[in-house]
Amino acid sequence: MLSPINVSIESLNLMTLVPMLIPIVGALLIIIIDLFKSNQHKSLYVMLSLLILGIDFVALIDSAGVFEKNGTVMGLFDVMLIDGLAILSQFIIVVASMLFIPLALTHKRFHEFSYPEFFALFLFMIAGFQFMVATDNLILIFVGLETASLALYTLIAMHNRDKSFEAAVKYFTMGALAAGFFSFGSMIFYALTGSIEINQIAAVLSANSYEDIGFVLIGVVFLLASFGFKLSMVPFHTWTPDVYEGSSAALAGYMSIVPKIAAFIVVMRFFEFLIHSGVVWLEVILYMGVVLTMTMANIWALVQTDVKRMLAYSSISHAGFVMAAILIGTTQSNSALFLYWILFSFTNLGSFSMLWISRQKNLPAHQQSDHSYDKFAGMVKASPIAASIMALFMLSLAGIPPFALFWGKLYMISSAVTGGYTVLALIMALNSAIAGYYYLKLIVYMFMREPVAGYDGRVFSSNATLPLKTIIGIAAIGTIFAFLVVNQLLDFITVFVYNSGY
Amino acid sequence: MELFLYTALFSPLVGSLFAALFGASPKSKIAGIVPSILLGVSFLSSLVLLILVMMTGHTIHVEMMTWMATGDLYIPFGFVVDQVSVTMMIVVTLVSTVVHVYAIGYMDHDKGFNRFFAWLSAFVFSMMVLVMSDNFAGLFIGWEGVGLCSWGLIGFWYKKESATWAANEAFIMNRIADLGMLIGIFLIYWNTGTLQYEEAFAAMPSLDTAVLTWMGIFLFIGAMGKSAQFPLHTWLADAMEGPTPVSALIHAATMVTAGVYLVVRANPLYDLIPNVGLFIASLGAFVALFAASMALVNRDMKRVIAYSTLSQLGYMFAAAGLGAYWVALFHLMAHAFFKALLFLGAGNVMHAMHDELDPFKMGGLGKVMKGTFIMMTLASVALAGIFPLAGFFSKDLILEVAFIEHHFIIYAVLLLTAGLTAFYSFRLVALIFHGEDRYKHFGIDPHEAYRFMLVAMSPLLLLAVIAGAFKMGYFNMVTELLPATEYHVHSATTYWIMTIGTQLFVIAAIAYAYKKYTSKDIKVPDGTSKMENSFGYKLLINQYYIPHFYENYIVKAYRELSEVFWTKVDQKVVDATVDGIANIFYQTGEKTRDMQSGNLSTMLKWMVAGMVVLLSLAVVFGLAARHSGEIKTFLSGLGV
Amino acid sequence: MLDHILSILIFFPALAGMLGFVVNKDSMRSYGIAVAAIEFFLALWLWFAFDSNVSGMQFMEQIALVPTFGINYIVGVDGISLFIIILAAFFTMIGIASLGETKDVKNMIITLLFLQMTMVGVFAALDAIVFYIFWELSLVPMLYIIGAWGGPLRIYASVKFFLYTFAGSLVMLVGILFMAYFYYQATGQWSFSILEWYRLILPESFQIWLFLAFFVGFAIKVPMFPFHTWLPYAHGQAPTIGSVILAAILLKMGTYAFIRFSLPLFPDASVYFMFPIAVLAIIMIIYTAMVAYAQKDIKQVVAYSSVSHMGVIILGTFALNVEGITGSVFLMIAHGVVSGALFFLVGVIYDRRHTKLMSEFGGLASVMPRYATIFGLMLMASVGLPLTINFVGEFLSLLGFYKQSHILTLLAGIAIIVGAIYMLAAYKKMFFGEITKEENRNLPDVNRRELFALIPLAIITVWLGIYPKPVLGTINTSVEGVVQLMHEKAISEEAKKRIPSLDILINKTSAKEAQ
Amino acid sequence: MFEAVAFYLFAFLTISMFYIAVTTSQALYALSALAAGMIFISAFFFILGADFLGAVQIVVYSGAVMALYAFGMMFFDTTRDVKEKQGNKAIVIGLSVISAVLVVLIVSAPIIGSNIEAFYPVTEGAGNVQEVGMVLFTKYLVPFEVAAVMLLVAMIAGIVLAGKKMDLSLTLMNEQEILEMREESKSKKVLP
Amino acid sequence: MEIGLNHYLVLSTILFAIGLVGVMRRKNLLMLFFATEILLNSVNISFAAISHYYGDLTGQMFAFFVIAIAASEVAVGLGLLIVWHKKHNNIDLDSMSTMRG
Repeated sequence: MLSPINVSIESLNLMTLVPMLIPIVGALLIIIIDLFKSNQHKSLYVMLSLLILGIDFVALIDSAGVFEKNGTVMGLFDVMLIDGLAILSQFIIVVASMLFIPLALTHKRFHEFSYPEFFALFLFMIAGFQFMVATDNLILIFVGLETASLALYTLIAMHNRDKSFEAAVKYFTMGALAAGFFSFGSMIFYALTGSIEINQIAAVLSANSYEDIGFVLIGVVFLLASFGFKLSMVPFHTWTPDVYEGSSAALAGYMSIVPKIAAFIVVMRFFEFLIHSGVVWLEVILYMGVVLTMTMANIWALVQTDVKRMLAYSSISHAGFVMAAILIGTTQSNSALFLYWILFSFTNLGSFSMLWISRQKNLPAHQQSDHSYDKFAGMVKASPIAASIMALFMLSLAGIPPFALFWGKLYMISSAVTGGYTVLALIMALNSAIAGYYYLKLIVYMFMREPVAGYDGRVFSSNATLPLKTIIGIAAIGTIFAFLVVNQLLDFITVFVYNSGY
Repeated sequence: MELFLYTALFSPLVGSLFAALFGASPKSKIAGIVPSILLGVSFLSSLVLLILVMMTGHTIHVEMMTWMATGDLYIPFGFVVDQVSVTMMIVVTLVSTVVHVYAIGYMDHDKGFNRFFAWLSAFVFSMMVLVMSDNFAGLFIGWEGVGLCSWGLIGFWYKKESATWAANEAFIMNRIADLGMLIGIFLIYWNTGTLQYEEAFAAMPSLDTAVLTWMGIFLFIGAMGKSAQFPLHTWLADAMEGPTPVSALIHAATMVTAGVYLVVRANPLYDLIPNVGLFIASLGAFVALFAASMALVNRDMKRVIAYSTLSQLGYMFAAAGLGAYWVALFHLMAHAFFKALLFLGAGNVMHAMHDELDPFKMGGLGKVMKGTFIMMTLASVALAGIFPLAGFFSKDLILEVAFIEHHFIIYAVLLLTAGLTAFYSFRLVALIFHGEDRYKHFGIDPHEAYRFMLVAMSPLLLLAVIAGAFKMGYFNMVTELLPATEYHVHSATTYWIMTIGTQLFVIAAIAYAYKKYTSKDIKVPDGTSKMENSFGYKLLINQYYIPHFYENYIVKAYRELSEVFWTKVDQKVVDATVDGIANIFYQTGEKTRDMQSGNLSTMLKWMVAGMVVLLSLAVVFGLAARHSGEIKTFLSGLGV
Repeated sequence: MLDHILSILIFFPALAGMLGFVVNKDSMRSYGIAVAAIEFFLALWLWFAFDSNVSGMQFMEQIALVPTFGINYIVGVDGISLFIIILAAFFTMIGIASLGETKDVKNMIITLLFLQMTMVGVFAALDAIVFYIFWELSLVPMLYIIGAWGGPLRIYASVKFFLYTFAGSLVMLVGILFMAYFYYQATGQWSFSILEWYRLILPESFQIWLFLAFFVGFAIKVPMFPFHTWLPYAHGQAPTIGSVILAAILLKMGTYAFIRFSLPLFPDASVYFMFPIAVLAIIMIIYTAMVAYAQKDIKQVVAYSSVSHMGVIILGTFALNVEGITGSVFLMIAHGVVSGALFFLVGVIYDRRHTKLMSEFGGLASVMPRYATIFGLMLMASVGLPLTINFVGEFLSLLGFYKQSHILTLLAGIAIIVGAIYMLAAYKKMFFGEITKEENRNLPDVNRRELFALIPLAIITVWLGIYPKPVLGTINTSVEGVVQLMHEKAISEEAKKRIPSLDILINKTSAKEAQ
Repeated sequence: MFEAVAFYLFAFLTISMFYIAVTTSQALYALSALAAGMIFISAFFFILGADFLGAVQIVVYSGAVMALYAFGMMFFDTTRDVKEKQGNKAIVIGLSVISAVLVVLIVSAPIIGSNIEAFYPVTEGAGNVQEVGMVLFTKYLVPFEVAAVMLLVAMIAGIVLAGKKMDLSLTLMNEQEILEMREESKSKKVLP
Repeated sequence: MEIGLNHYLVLSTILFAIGLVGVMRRKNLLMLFFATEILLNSVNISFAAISHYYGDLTGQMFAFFVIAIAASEVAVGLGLLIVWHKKHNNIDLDSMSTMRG
């Protein structure tokens, strides 16, 4: 017979759950508010979300303090795993979300922001991502991932126009396939090791010294395919440009950052031990995947005619670039991943926000898509400051020093060099050069071309309000003055990554 | 004494700058007069220095300032006045003073009067730097400086296509030779560690002969360009496009002799490498004959004189090459006087004939231009080497040298050339001044030049006549520095036979020239006569087809090759490769973007396909890993 | 203030540029000139305060930037960089002052001031990353200048310029990171400080790879054959001021970097690659000179001539002895002055006729005598006539390399011939002959504003040609330090032999002085 | 023996059902085949002793999921054939080949590691539901709660997406139209 | 003839492959969702079987959560389906290709 179990509250470490609970509670709060009084202005929800995220942030600082003191903490029957990676990635998730949410306060009305549910789903999604990164249990990862993804599909569709439905459907369907892959992969590992916790899988596999390497690889393939989808690695990337194009620019920018960092954490947790135990095959495959993702995405970005689509491909390429960190698998490279992603967040959010503030509702005749290059022709004449800021983001994305992303690239390439991947370092460098072309193309349009006929200069900030401008300002300042904080960031990240054992 | 040195050196510069001040303004006499006076000052200072050097035997050596100093290299602006350089200084300043004064008249009607004097004085300054420098680098400054001024002066009438073409030709040809010179300088520096004449020459005897030979060859290549030796000679004849005073000063008296000066200056080097010396002498003899032959038929008065110059330079090199440096220098000096005179006379004729250069269109000018006639005749006599004029003392001496050194072929060539020289000189004189007044057919009314121009020419006339008298004094002075070999034919009989024989030969040539070209039948050749159609004539009038060869096979080839390099190599290969690489990326993008068809079904297929590819790779690897043992045995069974 | 003079020199123009946004459009030109003049006088002050007997770095400043990763803001100046900094300040000043009628003059001047920051920064930086930052950053203003004010193909030209250089320097970045990694392995510390790196002796095989990585970045910037094709486009399309600064300063970054990085860090590799590079340099010299001869556009002639001259600089650098390196550093300055002036001159005629085709001109000497004179002077300097600034550099470079190879120097010496050919041909086409085009008959001669730029350049050209000592001496002191360092660091026998030891040399000079 | 018979029977049934589900061109057939396949799968759960799971499978799929699907099918005309343009068959065939390879591999080699210890062993004597409850509310408490959140999210998403409010898109309307619409809806509210 | 784990795994793989085939060849959105359901369900069989043979409950847990996930996916998927159908009156995949390149 089963005997009752006694569990002491202390051993549960309920504190580990706090950062995830906050957004959930916040989301419920928003729904409840709507229940009592509907049709409230979106600014209320924006500010509420911001506050909730702020509290979440504080909670994270608290966990960070705990981590610095006690190291990794497990909680709730060892399902929760609060280590450096979890904390760092949650910081990125929360901060990026805080930067994103004010973008809802546009000058024009867009459909999704009229729903309080939008904000509730948004907070649920954040919670989902937080769960995903703060565990090494495949079940929780799966459930967290799905929570976040389902919310995200809905957020995309709520933009409510043909393209966004198309995007949501595409994303959803491929996501479902990826979920299938994930479960199949997990099944194989479960079959091999009898466990679905990453550290135990690692322990069991190394205990029998990978005798069933063939099966391990099959499992890896499925997981790789599923996370390749999340991280938009070639050839699992095909959803990215379409989904980015279909969703609002703000959400696209958000998507290029937060879901990916969550996926990166899982991939890091899972593949790191495999790489380190000398699974050559995985190394080769990852190598190819990284190179292919970087290069092909760059090449496709070259031929785009729409800036948002270009940025979509560019973010695929950046993801490939960062994926190299997993392949290299040193403390330095893993730190570089975080550094890169933090700096990338600022820059990319900034550039997508720039697109967002220039969003029109109706396209003039000469314009093919929302953000076609033509639209930006001669922008410097109409609004020089906006053009300069946009150019700044582009330069940063291209890796021109001393702007933010340069430091990420620097540290990343350095980690490749240090890790013995010199050829990879060269490929990364050359890819940055290819990427230079399409970023430059926008600069060329903005600064060197004459505006097209029927041109209205006001369009570039037609959607701007003070909050949006503030966000862009923050992003711009972050991009320019990144070099002042790189050192602190690096110290902070390295300590966290190192102490988590990566 | 340094004061005189600096005065001699810098007066021309001051004159040049003064004239340059008026460069862009309309003609003003003062721009001609001041530089002339300053040159006079320079001449007087040189004279003082000459006397000083002659009297005391001291040389003056000053170091004005550092030019370049780095690493081991130390190059000052240093100047030396010794026996050799002072001779050159006298020649240069004297001839240039005369030419300046003459040019005031000659260039009277020219718009570029001021500019002309600026260039001309600048030339003199460069030449002074060239001869006075105490090191090779300084020599090179002057060397290039005279090249520049020569360019500016040949192309003085820049609206004339032929003039600018000739200027560029001269400059570029000289540059080819300058490269040799530069390499020579590098060789000297890296082997002796210095570029100062004294120190470098002192170090040379201890060097390897091969190295010295290379030095000698490269320096001589430099000399060949400036002195227009074969095969770099074509520019000199073309340089006659410049104003006649320029031809007199630069292309007869001074600049072209710089090569000879270099060889003379580098005598310690050439003494060590007699083989190179012999080569120089042979080339000199060859050029003497070669140039003289071209002068025989040429129908351009100035070109004839230019070829004559070339020929005489050949003589000088022959002498210098045989070690008779002082003889070469002496001939250089004498030649400077009579050749400048000849040119200036030709200038007068040109003026009179309104820039007509074909002597066949002149004739009988002696009646109208008595002064010029006398001067040119005397200069020609001197050039032909008739006793007792200057040419006799210098040129016959060279013949003797060749004879005494037992280089009889050289001697024979030079002797033949002497006859040819006499012939073509007097062909010219005869055609210009004697015979029918053919110019009348062309409606030209010749007149004598300004009197002061004739007066200005008179010092040259005087020197052309009496320069031989200075031979012993000169010898005594200059042999302080140069090897003092006296050249005496061993037996008096031989000497007399030689001398008188030569004289007779020359006089016969003159007589023949007179006979042939004073006849009343002389017509302006129209390309129909038998002689004109003979192979020899054509060969000579076309300068052995050498310019033709250069134009068609070098210049044209260079131009076409350049064009090919640009349009084919640079644009179609190098640049196209770069753009091609960029295009590969772009085209790959264009081609493969269809992968993103936008169709969800295709996207899903891509995903599955990607997974399947990975899976098959994994299976292959997994099978290989599982059966690694068997695979190994299998492979070893195959003998791998 | 003197303690921070380099930082002031670097950031003052950028700050002023920032403030320049506020300045009224009409007063912008005066503002620009004032700022650039202040900068120039600061640069002169730097020279004045500079101790030319010290071969090491002076006015060093150090601020920690990313100490964890060994990145520090370190600046300093020695004899090698000093004059290029001054030149940069000088060219910016006269460039702004002589700016013709331009659209968006305000943007132009602000861009120029930013460009100046990057230029000074590159030459003052003593930390590889800081160097790299300025190096890359300098592309941006130049991109804008070419792309916004250039000719019909400006966008192609500017993008090509940017991407080509960018690609090259990214390879260099990998090299830099590798170098830092070596330092880390050797000392357990991250450092990007060049002076720290100098103390490192690398195995020869690594030197070779690293040398190649750096080489790609530098060679494209120089630009060396066969990486040079961006240059004619950039020059051909750039506005006058862009060409001037590109030719005078930006190209020098490459050659300067060779001396700052490649030589002292990888002495053995430098020796190893000496001949291949020399061959490239010779191809550059002769081939581009021939290409220049085939050009129909005067600006292209000057552009290709730049490449040709850069070949001589490279050759001098890889002479690996004091004479050659000093010569090449001097030639950098000389080439800056002369080609800068030539581009100015081309700009003068372009402003008047809006064409650069030589066939459109002819006989200009009689219409614009002053212009012809200055052009002639610069032409002669360009072909390397003695007593002009170029000669000193070319002479020393070739002299230096002669020590290493006779034949190659002989081939390289062809520069003085082919250089004369295309330059004289171009001059003849433009200035000589009869005036054939009616439009040319009444062209105004150079005006006061243009003279303001040209006269100082002409004066420098002659002055440093006659009396290079103040510059040459200072350069020499620092170069001796570099060569000595290289000799000491060299591992292979070959390298020890090729790179002279200066103990002997120094003794010799002092002996000479004693005499 | 019973197990073997049952296994093969249900294996055949599920495979054929699912095969029909993915190949038929009739939506209704597909739906029915899918539902049947789902039920048959639960049979395996029962065979394997996972009674609770089997029950859940039946409840969720045949109940909830199918109901939802049927609900969805009300929108569509299910009687007519669904036309599907098929592209390249080679890819499908290729995949089948690979699947075959996978099957062979898995059959040929036993996958289970020899030294696996159960982390959450089946307790002797306790019913499956009890065991499951024990594990689910201790170890998997957090995933369970998150799954609840996930269902909430799905619910909200379903409501929002299928809701009437999506009919008119604010994103596509300009300010003027939005205001007019607002006025209209207010007046409508008053009327009924 | 003992029925081992491998039998279940093979079955599961076959079903998964069927699901994949469905995913690839279905052009009707609704039918496509069926295929994704098949994918998830096929895995569940394996989980249950492994769980059974190991005597470990984790597999059942996983299967349990997979069912939950499948259910929520259906909800969201259906929502999207409805909204798309409302606007376009079809659920054909080929009509969803406005974004490409």
